[in-house]
Amino acid sequence: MSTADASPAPGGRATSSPLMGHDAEPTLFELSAPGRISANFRATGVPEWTAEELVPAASLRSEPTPVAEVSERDLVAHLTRLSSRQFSVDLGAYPLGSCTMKYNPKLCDDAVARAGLADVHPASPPSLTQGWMALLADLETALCRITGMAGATLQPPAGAAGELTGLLLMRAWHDDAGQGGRRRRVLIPDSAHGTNPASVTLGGYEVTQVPSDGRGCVDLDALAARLDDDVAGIMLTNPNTLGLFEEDIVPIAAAVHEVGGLLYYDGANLNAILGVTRPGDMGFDIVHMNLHKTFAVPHGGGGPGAGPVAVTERLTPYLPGPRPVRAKTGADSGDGAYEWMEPERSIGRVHSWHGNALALALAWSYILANGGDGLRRVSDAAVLNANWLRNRLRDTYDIPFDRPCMHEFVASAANLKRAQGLRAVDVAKRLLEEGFHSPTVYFPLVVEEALMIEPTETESPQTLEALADALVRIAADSGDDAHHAPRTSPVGRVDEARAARQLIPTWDARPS
Amino acid sequence: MSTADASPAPGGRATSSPLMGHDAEPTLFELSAPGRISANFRATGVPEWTAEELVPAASLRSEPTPVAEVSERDLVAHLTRLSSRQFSVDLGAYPLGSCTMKYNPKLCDDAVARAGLADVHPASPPSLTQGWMALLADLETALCRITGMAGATLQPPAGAAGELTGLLLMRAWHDDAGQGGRRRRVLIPDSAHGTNPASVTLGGYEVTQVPSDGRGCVDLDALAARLDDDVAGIMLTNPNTLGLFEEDIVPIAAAVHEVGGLLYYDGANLNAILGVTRPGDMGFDIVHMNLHKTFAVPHGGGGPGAGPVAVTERLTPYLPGPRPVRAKTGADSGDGAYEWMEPERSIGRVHSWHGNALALALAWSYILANGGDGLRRVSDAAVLNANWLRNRLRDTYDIPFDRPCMHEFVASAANLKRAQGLRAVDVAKRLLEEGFHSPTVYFPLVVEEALMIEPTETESPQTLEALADALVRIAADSGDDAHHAPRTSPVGRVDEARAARQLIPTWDARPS
Amino acid sequence: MAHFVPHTDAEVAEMLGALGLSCLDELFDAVPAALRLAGGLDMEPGLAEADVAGRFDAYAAANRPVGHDLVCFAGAGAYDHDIPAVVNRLAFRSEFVTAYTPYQPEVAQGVLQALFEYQTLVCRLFGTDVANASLYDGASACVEAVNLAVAATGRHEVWVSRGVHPQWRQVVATMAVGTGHRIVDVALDDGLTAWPVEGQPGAILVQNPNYLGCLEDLAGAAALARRLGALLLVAADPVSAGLLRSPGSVGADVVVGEGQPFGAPLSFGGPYLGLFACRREHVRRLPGRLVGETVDTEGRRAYVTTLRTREQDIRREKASSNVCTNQTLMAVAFLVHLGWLGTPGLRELALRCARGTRYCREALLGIEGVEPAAAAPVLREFAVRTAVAADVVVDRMAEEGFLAGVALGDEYGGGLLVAVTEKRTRAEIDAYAAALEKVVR
Amino acid sequence: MAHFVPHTDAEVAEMLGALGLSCLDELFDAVPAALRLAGGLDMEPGLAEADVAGRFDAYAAANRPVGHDLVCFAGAGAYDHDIPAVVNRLAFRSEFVTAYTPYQPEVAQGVLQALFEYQTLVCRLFGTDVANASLYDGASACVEAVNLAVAATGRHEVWVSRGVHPQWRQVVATMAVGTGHRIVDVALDDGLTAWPVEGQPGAILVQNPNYLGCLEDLAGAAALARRLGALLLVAADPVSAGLLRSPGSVGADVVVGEGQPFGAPLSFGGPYLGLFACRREHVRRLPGRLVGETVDTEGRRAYVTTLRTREQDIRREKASSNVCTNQTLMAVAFLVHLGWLGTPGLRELALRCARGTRYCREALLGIEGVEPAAAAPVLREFAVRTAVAADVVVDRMAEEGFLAGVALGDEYGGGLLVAVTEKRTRAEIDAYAAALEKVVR
Ligand SMILES: Cc1ncc(COP(=O)(O)O)c(C=O)c1O
Ligand SMILES: Cc1ncc(COP(=O)(O)O)c(C=O)c1O
Repeated sequence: MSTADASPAPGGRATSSPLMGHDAEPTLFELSAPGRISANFRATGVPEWTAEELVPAASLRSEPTPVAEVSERDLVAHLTRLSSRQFSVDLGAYPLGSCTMKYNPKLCDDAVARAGLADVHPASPPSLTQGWMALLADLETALCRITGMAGATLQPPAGAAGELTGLLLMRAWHDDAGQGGRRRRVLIPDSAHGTNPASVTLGGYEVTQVPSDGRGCVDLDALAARLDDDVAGIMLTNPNTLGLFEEDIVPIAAAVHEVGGLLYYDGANLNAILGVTRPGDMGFDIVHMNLHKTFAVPHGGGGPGAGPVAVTERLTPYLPGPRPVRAKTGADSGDGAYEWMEPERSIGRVHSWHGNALALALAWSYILANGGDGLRRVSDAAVLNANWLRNRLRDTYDIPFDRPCMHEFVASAANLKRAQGLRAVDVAKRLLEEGFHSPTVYFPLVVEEALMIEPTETESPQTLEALADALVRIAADSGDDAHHAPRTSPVGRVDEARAARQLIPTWDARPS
Repeated sequence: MSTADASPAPGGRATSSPLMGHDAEPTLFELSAPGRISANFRATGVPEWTAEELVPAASLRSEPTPVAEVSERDLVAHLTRLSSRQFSVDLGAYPLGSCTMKYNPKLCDDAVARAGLADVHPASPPSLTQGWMALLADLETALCRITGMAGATLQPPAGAAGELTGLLLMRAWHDDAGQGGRRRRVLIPDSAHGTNPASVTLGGYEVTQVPSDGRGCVDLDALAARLDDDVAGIMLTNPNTLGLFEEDIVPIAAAVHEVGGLLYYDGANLNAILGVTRPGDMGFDIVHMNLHKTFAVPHGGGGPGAGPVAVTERLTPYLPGPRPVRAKTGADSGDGAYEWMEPERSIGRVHSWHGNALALALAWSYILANGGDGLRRVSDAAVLNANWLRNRLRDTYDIPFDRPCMHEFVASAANLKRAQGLRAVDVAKRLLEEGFHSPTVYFPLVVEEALMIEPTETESPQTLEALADALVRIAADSGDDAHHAPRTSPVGRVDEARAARQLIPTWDARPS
Repeated sequence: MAHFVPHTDAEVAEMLGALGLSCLDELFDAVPAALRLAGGLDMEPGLAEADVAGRFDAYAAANRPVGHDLVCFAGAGAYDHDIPAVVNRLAFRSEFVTAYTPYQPEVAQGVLQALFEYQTLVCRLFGTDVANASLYDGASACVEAVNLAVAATGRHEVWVSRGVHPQWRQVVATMAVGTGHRIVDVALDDGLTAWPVEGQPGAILVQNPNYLGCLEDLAGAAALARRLGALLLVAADPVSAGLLRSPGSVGADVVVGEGQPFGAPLSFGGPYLGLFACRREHVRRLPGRLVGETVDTEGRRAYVTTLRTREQDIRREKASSNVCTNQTLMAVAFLVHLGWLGTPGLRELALRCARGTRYCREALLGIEGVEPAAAAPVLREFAVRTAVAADVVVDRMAEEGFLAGVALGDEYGGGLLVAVTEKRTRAEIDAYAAALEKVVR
Repeated sequence: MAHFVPHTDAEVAEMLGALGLSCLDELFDAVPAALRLAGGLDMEPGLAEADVAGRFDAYAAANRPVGHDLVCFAGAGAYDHDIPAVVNRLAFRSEFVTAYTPYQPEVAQGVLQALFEYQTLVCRLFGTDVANASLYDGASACVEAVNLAVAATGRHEVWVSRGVHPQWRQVVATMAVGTGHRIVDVALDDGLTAWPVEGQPGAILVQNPNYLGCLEDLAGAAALARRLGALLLVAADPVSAGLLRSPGSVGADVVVGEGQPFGAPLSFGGPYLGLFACRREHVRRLPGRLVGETVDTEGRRAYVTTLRTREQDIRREKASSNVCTNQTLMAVAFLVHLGWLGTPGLRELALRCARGTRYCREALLGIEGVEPAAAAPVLREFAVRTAVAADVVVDRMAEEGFLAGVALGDEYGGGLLVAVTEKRTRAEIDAYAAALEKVVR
């Protein structure tokens, strides 16, 4: 063997140097050595025909697909070390605004870790899946009660998918009303999340932006000016992305309904109002929920999530199918076996199967554990934490819309940028050094140098105290110093521009 | 809330500062806040009598026992952060001599993670535990084949427990032979592991040390001089703790048997000879195995392990009971149900139940996965790795007994200590900085500044290369510099003397 | 009930005090009184951890999972493969499970590097230049491929082979209502797509092996696409990459697929994994996240999500897609499973699936009353027709201890779709055939 | 078969070459030819991961675990408690599972701090000054307590109450053969230890609650021990610490116990956890490892194993004990489970066990033909006598779906030992009583 040079030796160099802070972790491909094997297969007794006997020459590949050749031991070390280079909720507070990074109860992980759930084939006939169908139906009922809606689809695998599903429901409704042609526009506040306008486009509508007023809410006059009978509907987040409750939601709903539009509720911020008020009561027609935010489905480093969509009675005929319903046996309903029902005027499927089933089940276990009373406590504490922190930071950071917030609030580093060149990004990187994840930065777009802070209900007052202390400490830093942050993380500040300029999307694309 | 001071704020400060390298991780007791709760209990409907109604006043405590009051979220963060301050095999190479820190296959963890194994009550009648009894009997058979013995007990929960069990078997044998009074001494080489002499004392025997000869093996003349009819037996590790095979084991065995003594085999180093040779063939009468070394039971930060003891035919009547055996139905044996058998002259129980059952099962899954052929490959690679590394380091480190070794070898930093003040402990701490765990240091006692290195078979040649490079790099360091190592670990070099001088064995014992 | 809110009453009071409030309700003063939910949520009170477990025991008990008691011969995009222990032990470490999208790369190198390695593997399987960090599932990957193709070609018509999974086609159709794309359904002829020879499609979408398990003529499809000025979109099975030429190597512009076979249990259909890869020239239209390699301030290798300007949070209504949350954790599981299989293991896996499929198909066709649904060669799945209706066959076989397969819809003229993975032993296949023989009589 | 050796043939050849060897066998030249195993091990070849799983499915299927189908009323030192999800998710993280004994404290702070916290909790439960980092099980903890007492007092006689778990007493007896201690068996009178009034014991060992579940008079035992110049050794149940005065507070010198109730499943008896704690004055005789707090070179708080000179690797034949490998991982699980219960939870747990026990005992004593085995007050376990032999009762009850309890040996005059944990619902207890009524007729 040739003596290894400074760069990671190829072929299974299982040192934990990355963990200990120097070296990068080699890729799976560098850990690879020709002929190394982990895979093994059960004895089956099936005849061992050759590839040539089984596959027509035209389709058969000549060389095996290169994957990697690592020992199981090196694979385990590699992934374990990668995990040690990753921050997570389980390691510390994660006040990422709009993302609701609450503690994900372990009991939920265990609840869904059952062969009776995980090993069920999605194409099995209903006679074999009554448990799953009951679970999904129970969850649907609960989500409807929480949102004040009449029916729901659990198929959308994420919030954005829920949005698009909702917009297609909107479209189906208008088409049925013979208004398909006329309704071209969907209104969206300027503070809206990016998925909203993107979904509107995919829904075949044009986006009309509605500016926020001085209080950070929808400007009623501006709204009125944009309302017309070519409006299909409006998408709102309430509380909105500034963490503020749209107090005029009732007149807004009336005005939109007045012109024949529908109201879409982006449920990303539902964590603020559980048991307090319901989108249905506010006048919304369509609601999506992010179960991976409000109902503790772990984010998984970016997914999977689940984005069920609930609607009012009049829209239920348009929901995607199939939906699990209980067969009516005799006069009284809902006591028979579960079967799949296709809504009469369904917009059709929006997922290959029944949605992210295990994620849905996990959210249901969370809802069961909390119960109606517990969910209200969730929102109470989420809003209490956000307001306490806002109050604690108001003398240090700009708070553009400084009044009682809901589950999150948006601060701004604009004052610090002017005073000492400390930008939102610098505050974020410094906070990493302090052992916290950073807030969401530069969103919503309506606030400059935005720091969108959502502590969530699962952080204790003492943790908030520590977080506030850190943010106050950081605000005293000079930008020049903070530019070097973070200094205690596995890697220092990353060159994002270079990544885009010299794109290296795979190991094989590296310039050699 | 009072502003948190520099020291960790009490009550659930869930920051990952420790992970990010500064601050210590607060204890569970510092994370505690009065009134915080994680616990919850199922609804049972059992009458809710009060403590006073249930417990006599004389026994009832007045105050609840103080445990801790933390949220589940903070408990999870605390333990997760603690784990991030811990090195492990899954993170990197762990060449700790005599400990056989091989990769612990995940399939073994899964094999034993079955309700059908984990939820079986140990006092259940045999009719309910046939699966467990079959598993234990199958493992016993395999261990006998591997060691060349006739029968075994799986009760000893660790190697030391196995040693004591073995010594009690020795005693029972001699007592039965009417020699109980006369046999007072047990011979042990000076290179023996500390548990050997300690066990001898607990077995009621006196230790007689046998010096090693110039080749690192038992000195035959010295042995002969110490052999007499007051010798109960000898305890040997073969390969011995220097990683050398006792080539004269046959004459040694003959000499010991000659005077009526028994031979005890300390199986800690069994990883070197699987399928190559067996203690039984060498003439040993009693063998203990460390399943947590040779058979991949994870060490768990110090335990649990399993230390089964296998013996020759003549000693089986003395084994601890009960043992699982297959009932003889009719003429031919071993086809009936399993039942518990008490050996006629058993020394009695050595464990509360049946030993560390899940650890035993895990080892069995490892043996099944490897099979007879795989186990031989294990020893081939273990010995190959050790010799390759020894050969690679011989120009850099003293190697007191520099000849082909088995699964491990002992190097010495004596030359470096003389040359540049670099001691074994410094090499160990520097190696931590390089991302490897250190070898065993200062053992065996017969070698000064000992570095006992056991790479194990699961480290790839490339990892060995990196380990060798690191050790060579380190050998160039000055002691003064190395004294400051490790500098990249969660804490720097620890003050062990102070820990003993100012003993703080619990949180409550801290000077306030 | 379980407690996830740490606050004690005293702490709540203290915090309210700091805000000058006297009770929690005052936190919601901004919510109009008329909207306040009187009496709280109409739901049962919270359950203890042990009671939640009890409820889930009951749900699980009301299902019949595949296993010893229900040997699985069903596939149709959801396959019963062995998942090695390392997958759950590694991919589901809490650092991966409880992290958000890697917005702060300095503390997210774990997820980022794993995704970078995942992207590399997807490209190697599919013979493409770039792959994204995952989409929802096979269906959403098809939708995004169609959208990319239409945007790239400016043509709104897309031909979709009926050999594409029917449920994926349904989702494509659902979404086309919003985008206004014209989806043309292309029928099969004896198991293979019978393409029209003329037209102006922006893309043609074919699945290989197709829904009936048959091997399509990708080279032919590529030639057709080139001739018509359309993009070739291929939905491919990652397992088949162990034996088949990669779609990219035979001319595919975009390759998508369902990643479930690597790392994801059947899970009643989700979470699965949408695979999406394409030629480099389309990278600026790539939907979803893309991880790229770069360096940190000290020049150390580092990873980060890149070409972010494609994405909804920056591009908003002009974004290439609306996807935000994806299926990252399943991508990590995919990486671990495929990494464990390795180069020889992937081939061996595909080979074993093909062998079992051949053995099972021959056994079934030996039964009188069982006819092949198509003559074209298959790889890991095949369809048969029986006198008894397929859904009846499935019900009866369940009583015999087998999940016999998936009943084909009328658009395929009925029939039973049967999949055989590396898990199926000869004994199981023989028993399955014997049971089927009884059932189809 | 599974592969855990990474070496390729080429690498093996290259490494052998570097050593000047031509084949692997030459690595073993030091092993006399006569000792070489011809033909290798007489064992079946290695199995694939999936096949190992299959074997273990079969073993598991041949057992009857406690659960819905076998409701557990058995205890006797192994209790069926709820284990919260956090225990497995945290204690079994691979950093804890695959680490060795913390010999290098700088990279073992995780295990060390966890053990320090564990030691603190054990001392709080038992009312002692120091606790070690664990022993094997309840039995080995008793053995070490006896050894410590004899060493401390220089007296070789130890009185052991028959109220101590019989299997623990058996282990004490087994080990006494080696140490030469004289173990005196002290009988029970109506469920409570009837101590001799005079003698020269080095220690007296009592269990509380004792094997029959009865509450012993610890204060009385303490007074006796003081009068006789002996140490008081108490084997205590950690769950009972939720309600009972701590043994330390009433005069125990050494307190031991079985830690299984916190964090360890029944596991057919192991791995469990030996709890060992004592007064500070005995710390230099403490068996096993002890973790202490100290600082690192920068003065940062750190933990390390301390007073190592007691231990076998340094003290060798003069060591206080021979224990090396212990049950650290179970200690971490104990820490997580007890930490989750917390101060109020521990009390609530003990209370619920006591309530269920009271309710069940009354229900059983209401059955004709069921008599109490002792009149003394009990806490979480109790014994009854029935006309039908206890082992027969257990067999019959198993058919009814209950693990009825543990049959008591002749030294107790037979009978059935019944334990009721917080898991048992009123409905289960009622059903159990109903079934027992049939069975004892
Ligand atoms: C306000 C808002 N709307 C919509 C979304 C999109 O949800 P998802 O990421 O689940 O697609 C998010 C998620 O970040 C959000 O914060
Ligand atoms: C040579 C030797 N003998 C005996 C033992 C003791 O085994 P255990 O730690 O399992 O009690 C060890 C363990 O370190 C050892 O290395």
